[in-house]
Amino acid sequence: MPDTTSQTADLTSIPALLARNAVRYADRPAYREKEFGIWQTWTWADAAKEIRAIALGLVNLGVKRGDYIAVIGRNRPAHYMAMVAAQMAGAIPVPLYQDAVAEEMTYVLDHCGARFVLCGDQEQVDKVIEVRASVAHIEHVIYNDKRGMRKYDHSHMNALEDIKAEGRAAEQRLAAELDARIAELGYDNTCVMLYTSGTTGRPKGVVLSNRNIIEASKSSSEFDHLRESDEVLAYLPMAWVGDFIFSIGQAYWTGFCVNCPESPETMMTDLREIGPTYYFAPPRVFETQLTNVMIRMEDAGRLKKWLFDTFMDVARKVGPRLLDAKPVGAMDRFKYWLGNIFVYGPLKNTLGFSRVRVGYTAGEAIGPEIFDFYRSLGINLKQLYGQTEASVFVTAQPDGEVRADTVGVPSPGVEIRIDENGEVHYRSPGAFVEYYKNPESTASTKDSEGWVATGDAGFIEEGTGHLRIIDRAKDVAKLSDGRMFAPKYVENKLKFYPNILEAVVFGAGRDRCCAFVNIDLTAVGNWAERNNIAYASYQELAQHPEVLNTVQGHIEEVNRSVAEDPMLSGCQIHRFMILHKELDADDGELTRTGKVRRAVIGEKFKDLVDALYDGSNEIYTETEVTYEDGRKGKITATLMIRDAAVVPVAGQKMAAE
Amino acid sequence: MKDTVESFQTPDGRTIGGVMMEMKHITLRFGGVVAIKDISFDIREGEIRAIIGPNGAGKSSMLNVISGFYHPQEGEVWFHGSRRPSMKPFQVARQGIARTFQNIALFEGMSVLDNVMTGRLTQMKTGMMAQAIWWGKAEKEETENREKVEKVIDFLEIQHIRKTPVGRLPYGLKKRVELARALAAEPKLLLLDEPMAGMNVEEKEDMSRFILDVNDEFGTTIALIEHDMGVVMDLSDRVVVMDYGKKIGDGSPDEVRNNQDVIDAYLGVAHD
Amino acid sequence: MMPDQLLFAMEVTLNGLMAGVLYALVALGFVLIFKASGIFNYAQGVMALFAALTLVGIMDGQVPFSHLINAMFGTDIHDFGWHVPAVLAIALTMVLMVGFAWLVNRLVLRHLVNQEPIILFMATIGLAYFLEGFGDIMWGSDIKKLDVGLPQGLNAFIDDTTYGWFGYGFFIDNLDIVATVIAALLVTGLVLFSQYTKQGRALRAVADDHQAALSVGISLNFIWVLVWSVAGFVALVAGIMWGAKSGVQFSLSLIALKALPVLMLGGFTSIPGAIVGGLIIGVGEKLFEFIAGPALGGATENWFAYVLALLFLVFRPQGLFGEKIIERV
Amino acid sequence: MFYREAGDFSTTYPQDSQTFPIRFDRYRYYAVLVIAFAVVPFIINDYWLNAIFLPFLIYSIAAIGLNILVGYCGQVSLGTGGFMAVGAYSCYKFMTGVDIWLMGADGQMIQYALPPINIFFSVILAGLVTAAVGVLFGLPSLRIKGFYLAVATLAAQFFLVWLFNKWEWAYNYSASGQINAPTRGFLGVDVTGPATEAWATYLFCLMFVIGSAVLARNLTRGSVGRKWMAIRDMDIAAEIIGVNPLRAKLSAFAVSSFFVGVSGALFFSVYLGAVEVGEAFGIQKSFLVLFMIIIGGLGSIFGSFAGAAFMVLLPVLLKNTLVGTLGWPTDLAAHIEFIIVGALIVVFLILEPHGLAQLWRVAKEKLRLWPFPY
Repeated sequence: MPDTTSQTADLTSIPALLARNAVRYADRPAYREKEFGIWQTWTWADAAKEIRAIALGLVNLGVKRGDYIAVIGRNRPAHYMAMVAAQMAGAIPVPLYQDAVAEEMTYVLDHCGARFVLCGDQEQVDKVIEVRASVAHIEHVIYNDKRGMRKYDHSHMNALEDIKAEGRAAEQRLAAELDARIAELGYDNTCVMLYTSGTTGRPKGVVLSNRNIIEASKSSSEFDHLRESDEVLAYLPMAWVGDFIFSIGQAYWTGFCVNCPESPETMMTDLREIGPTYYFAPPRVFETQLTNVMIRMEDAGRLKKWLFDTFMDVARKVGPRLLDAKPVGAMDRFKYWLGNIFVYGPLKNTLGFSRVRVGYTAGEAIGPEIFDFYRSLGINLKQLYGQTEASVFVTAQPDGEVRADTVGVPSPGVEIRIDENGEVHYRSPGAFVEYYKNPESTASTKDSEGWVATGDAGFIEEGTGHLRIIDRAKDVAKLSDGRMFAPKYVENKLKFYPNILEAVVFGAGRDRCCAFVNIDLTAVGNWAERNNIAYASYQELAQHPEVLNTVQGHIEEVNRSVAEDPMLSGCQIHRFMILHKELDADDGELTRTGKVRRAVIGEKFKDLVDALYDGSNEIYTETEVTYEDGRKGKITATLMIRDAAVVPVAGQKMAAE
Repeated sequence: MKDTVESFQTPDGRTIGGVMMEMKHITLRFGGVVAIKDISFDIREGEIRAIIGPNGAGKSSMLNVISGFYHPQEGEVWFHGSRRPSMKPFQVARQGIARTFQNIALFEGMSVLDNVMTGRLTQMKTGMMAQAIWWGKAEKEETENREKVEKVIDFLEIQHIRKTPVGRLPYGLKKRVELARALAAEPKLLLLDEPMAGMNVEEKEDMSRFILDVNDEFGTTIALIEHDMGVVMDLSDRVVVMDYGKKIGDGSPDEVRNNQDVIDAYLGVAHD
Repeated sequence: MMPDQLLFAMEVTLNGLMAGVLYALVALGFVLIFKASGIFNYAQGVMALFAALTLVGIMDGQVPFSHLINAMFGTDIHDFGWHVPAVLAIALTMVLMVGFAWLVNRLVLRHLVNQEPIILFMATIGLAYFLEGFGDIMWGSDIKKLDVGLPQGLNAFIDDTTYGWFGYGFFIDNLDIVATVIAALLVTGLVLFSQYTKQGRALRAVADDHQAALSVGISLNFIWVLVWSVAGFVALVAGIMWGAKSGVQFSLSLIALKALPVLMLGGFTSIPGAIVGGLIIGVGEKLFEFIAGPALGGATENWFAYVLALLFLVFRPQGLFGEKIIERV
Repeated sequence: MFYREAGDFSTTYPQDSQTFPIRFDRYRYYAVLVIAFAVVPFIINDYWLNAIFLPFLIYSIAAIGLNILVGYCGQVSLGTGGFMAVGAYSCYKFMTGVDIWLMGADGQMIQYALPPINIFFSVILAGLVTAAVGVLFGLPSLRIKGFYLAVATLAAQFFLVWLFNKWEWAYNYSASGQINAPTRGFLGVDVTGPATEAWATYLFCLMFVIGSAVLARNLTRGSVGRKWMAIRDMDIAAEIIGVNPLRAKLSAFAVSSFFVGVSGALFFSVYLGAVEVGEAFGIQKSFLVLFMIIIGGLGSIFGSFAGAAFMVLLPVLLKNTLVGTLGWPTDLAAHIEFIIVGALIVVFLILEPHGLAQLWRVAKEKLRLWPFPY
């Protein structure tokens, strides 16, 4: 789009934005990190200096234009700076998931052909050294945290500090070269390459240009009126497009401050200290937080409990209306005001949400009552729909039109169309360039006019123009009798119950739907405690008749609600079992972002699936599991299978006659 | 004379320097009881030196002599090549000798941070007046030392309990905090009195790792007392074995392991 | 014939010795409790005052709390109008003191076990305050005369004999003599008690090691009530002596303070220490006043004992007979 | 409940270790200051001044002083009364002009009088003198521990009181043996003597109180304070990690006595005006202040204030209810006060050895966690 390009002629790369911020926001904080007990702070001016030094160091180290530099580590300013530095040096940063298992990492490192790898600490370095054995082109490893690195062979290794120092030393010599490289950067240069944790098959390297990132960041920032005074907490994986957009794209565009927690363990306290004004979290996080709130309130004194319950009722009634600036009675306003003093205020404070101006959740559907809970507290939590290929933003909910069941209207600059078999397509300045070294999948997803297939089935609501997502397009299949089968849709409804952590529904090409269920150990365990039901293990609790009853109750409720929608009424669950283990990314049952891999699971637990359909009431099974430390083990169990009541609907009757 | 042997490399590539401290014919009595009888040994720059022996062998007493808490009736203590005059414990501390205690001696009334900060007291010099005014000199000094302390806290991975009163901590963490307090003093010689007493296996592993890291990262010389033979043999470069106040062995773990007297002492052969 | 100064000195010394015995007596009360429970009972003196007040009150048939009652109900009652014979009154008082001992153990000590000594010390200060106020409310705070029929006044015999010897008659008060004798008896009695009776031995066992004592089945509670009762008894006796000497009034509770330096000299844990310390202080302060008093403007007794003890402690922290402290880490 | 800590974080160590790290507390503190300086002076009258404010302020200083010694350094002292006396008498000497006797040429003793010193500096000098005396009586603390020391400090108490009774020079040879504060002004406003404005004396003392509190806080937050606390918690360990016990203890005695001396000086010059050492600074004073810090909270500056307030208000309340309302005789009220105070001490030691300050801390924690129970 030439018009936008001309508008921001000078700001066509992240380094360019940095240069602008270093002047315009010189003394405003760019990065903060909780380290050594306080929030170490870098102003934009500092950051610019640091980054330049690193960039020089990289050039000095022999980084060439177009090189790929992998970055593996938790969210730390140094890592973000290194990525930008890499761009300055003309290289392309490739952030990777730090919890990726070796074989996954080997593939990615090999595929992107990185010559340089930046590791957070010893742990990552060890992994890379392991990988290096098979991947020849890794020339040099740079590490950030020096702890325990002294004994390593440093012939092809450096501490980031040293790189920086060398860079500063080489200023005279390499400044011209570096400036040249920075100057070359334009809208069409690659900004970053991100690997999609594909729900199926190998991860694909999504190439995003400066245009993609900056345009997306620009429009979204304007959409939510982000300002330089905003604060975000960077805690989601750096390899995830969302983090790149929030912590680099939007941060550099608007000049707000990115805060990094001290460690994953202290994440919650750090969140509370910083009190972000702009916050993103996947539904899971909100869910667990809500569960915790409820559990903690269980033990509260009578008065507190009474206050909490009464005022939460008030909040549910008027909170969202107030947020959407709809008319509210004076009495209700007063009640809400009181509630804010006694409950909402302190609650938001303890959760760290006191200052949140804009909050987003995405990735999967969020439970209505969870969503409403946060909004009723006065937190402006909204949903958006996006994906890596779109530089996140496809649709988002504008202030005042927020609902749990939609994902909002097309983001500025994005066009949307639904094709004949219900798949959502979009076209936008943020739409990715290509899949790296993978023309055929590029072709299959992005057509000549730049329309990108999302792979999700959905429809646009009449009247509101909001987009509603049903399921992954390829997961939307047909039952043997031809009725529509949208497992995700049902699974989500199930997962809205605090007791249910995960659900996997089967039924494609079969006569009816059956499901696997994972119970939520925190919620159910707590319930067990309060009804003093003793249990030794997850499995034992999972197979407890009481638990089975509860879950059956939930499923039957879901069946009723599903039945209401004639289009999906076939998706009611006839039989289910509670799995003996939690589905786990380490066992490849979930993606790194926590989405279920239906195919894999169907394969792995074939015996169980069959049992669901052959009408037996229980089944004995053995499963291999991977423990945290990587050891493998076997667990065996006998699983109960229950029938769930279903609501008879027209379709079935016909089938019956 | 072996005491003057110049620095050498250990198998795992650490440099062990010349003699840092030497105990010459130390004898210590309490009234009639003889706790230590004519013991001599030395400690080299950068080494991990262990003192082992059955209960009541006089190990702790020896450590107390080194840290100047007990004053031996006979014998000399040499430190950095010169004879150490009889000193008060706090003077010894200021010479760069820090220690931990067998039964934890933390300041229960203070937070972890303050406890570790007390380790810096030997380095903090501002006078009362400056302290009372605070702004300026005192605050600056406080901040500088806090930075050093935070490094130690980070090193021993006790960030999460920084502001907790030590009274509330579990045993294992207390031990770690005590080590932190000793480290904060940036000692030349670190004395550890049964650092792993009463710990479970993981805690012991952690503690051993920390001890090695300390010696490795800061090159601190360490003298430690420990019951757990296994641990000692893994950790230490050289071992002194005491029994009934006498020295019955001295040398590398292997030498000591094969020393008949030592074996007897540990198998509890009757003493005549 | 001897120079007068020396004669005076001798007389002073004699008086000092007798005062010392009384100090020793009070000090014993402390030692007992300290040995048995490691508590430094600051309230000892007030206990003496309370005991004396009670004794007088009972003998004169006062109505307890008459002040309070009058104030509350506007009544105007004071005493029952009868007189209780001394012996009976003393017995009753003793009962009261035992009751007090029991209460202290029940309400205070039990909740303070395993606290640092200093906390317990402060607690007893609180106790002292309480008891003082309580005594005053119960019996009124006006100065009372206490007369349990002890002989008083110049001892003619000593006066004559000494006059016979030196041509100067020593002035010794009969009361002092009696007090000394009783105190001496009491001291010996206590020593014998703690040496040769079962309870006495139990008491010493507890003093040496609480755990051990428990393990051999000695009830701490019993021991504590016991020692506090004994202390109460000692306090009563001391109260009678000083009361008879200088009337029953608040200042009586200060003799306890006087016993403190005695303890510091003698060591908190040693009965003989208490005795010797008492004598030293008694003689010392009298002589000092006699020699240096005039030059310093007199009333040196107020502080001499303390300063003496203070200086002494600096050189021997554990006191005359206390055990040496060996510090360990 | 009222705490809003999200977004309240520190980026520097001074920020992190400031006295009130939580914004809300900080503001509350400022509010108190504003009220104390800008509101109270305008509404205060003589009754409130003499019944509550002056004693509260002056005892607060003493309590802070004693708390440094007992609460922070763990050295119990029962000599507070004596040290206050030192403060009072030296202040008296300074404000009336110290007189010294020198041998004249003819072998006659001649009296020279130094000019009187401004009341403000007299008070401070008095503090310094007391500090010196404190150090002197602190010397034994190196050898004597625990209540041996406590008892030893009684020596100071009795000796000093006796001294000021007998030593004419100290009370300028006045026949009555009393000392009377002459009229003296600070910045042109009378703060001592018979005719003083309530607001003037109030502000004068408040000034010293704030000063003392700030100094005390600064001393206790840094290395000096840590030395003291180390000695308090475990003196042996403290010495082995490099604390010089003598210096630590003596410094505590010095600082403590300084504050006590200052309060003694104010107590005499501003509050009472005329003093007879025996009744004004007797052993009861020592206990009173000791009780203040026990009830208020050992090792807490806030506690010193709380305790002082408590011990000042209690008798006033009792008096007003028993005597004022019920019309009981005063002596009875006094006795009941004794009983209540005594009982309170015991109760506090049993239930909450850390006093009001700890209760306050707990309440604060609850509010911060609101609405959650933990």
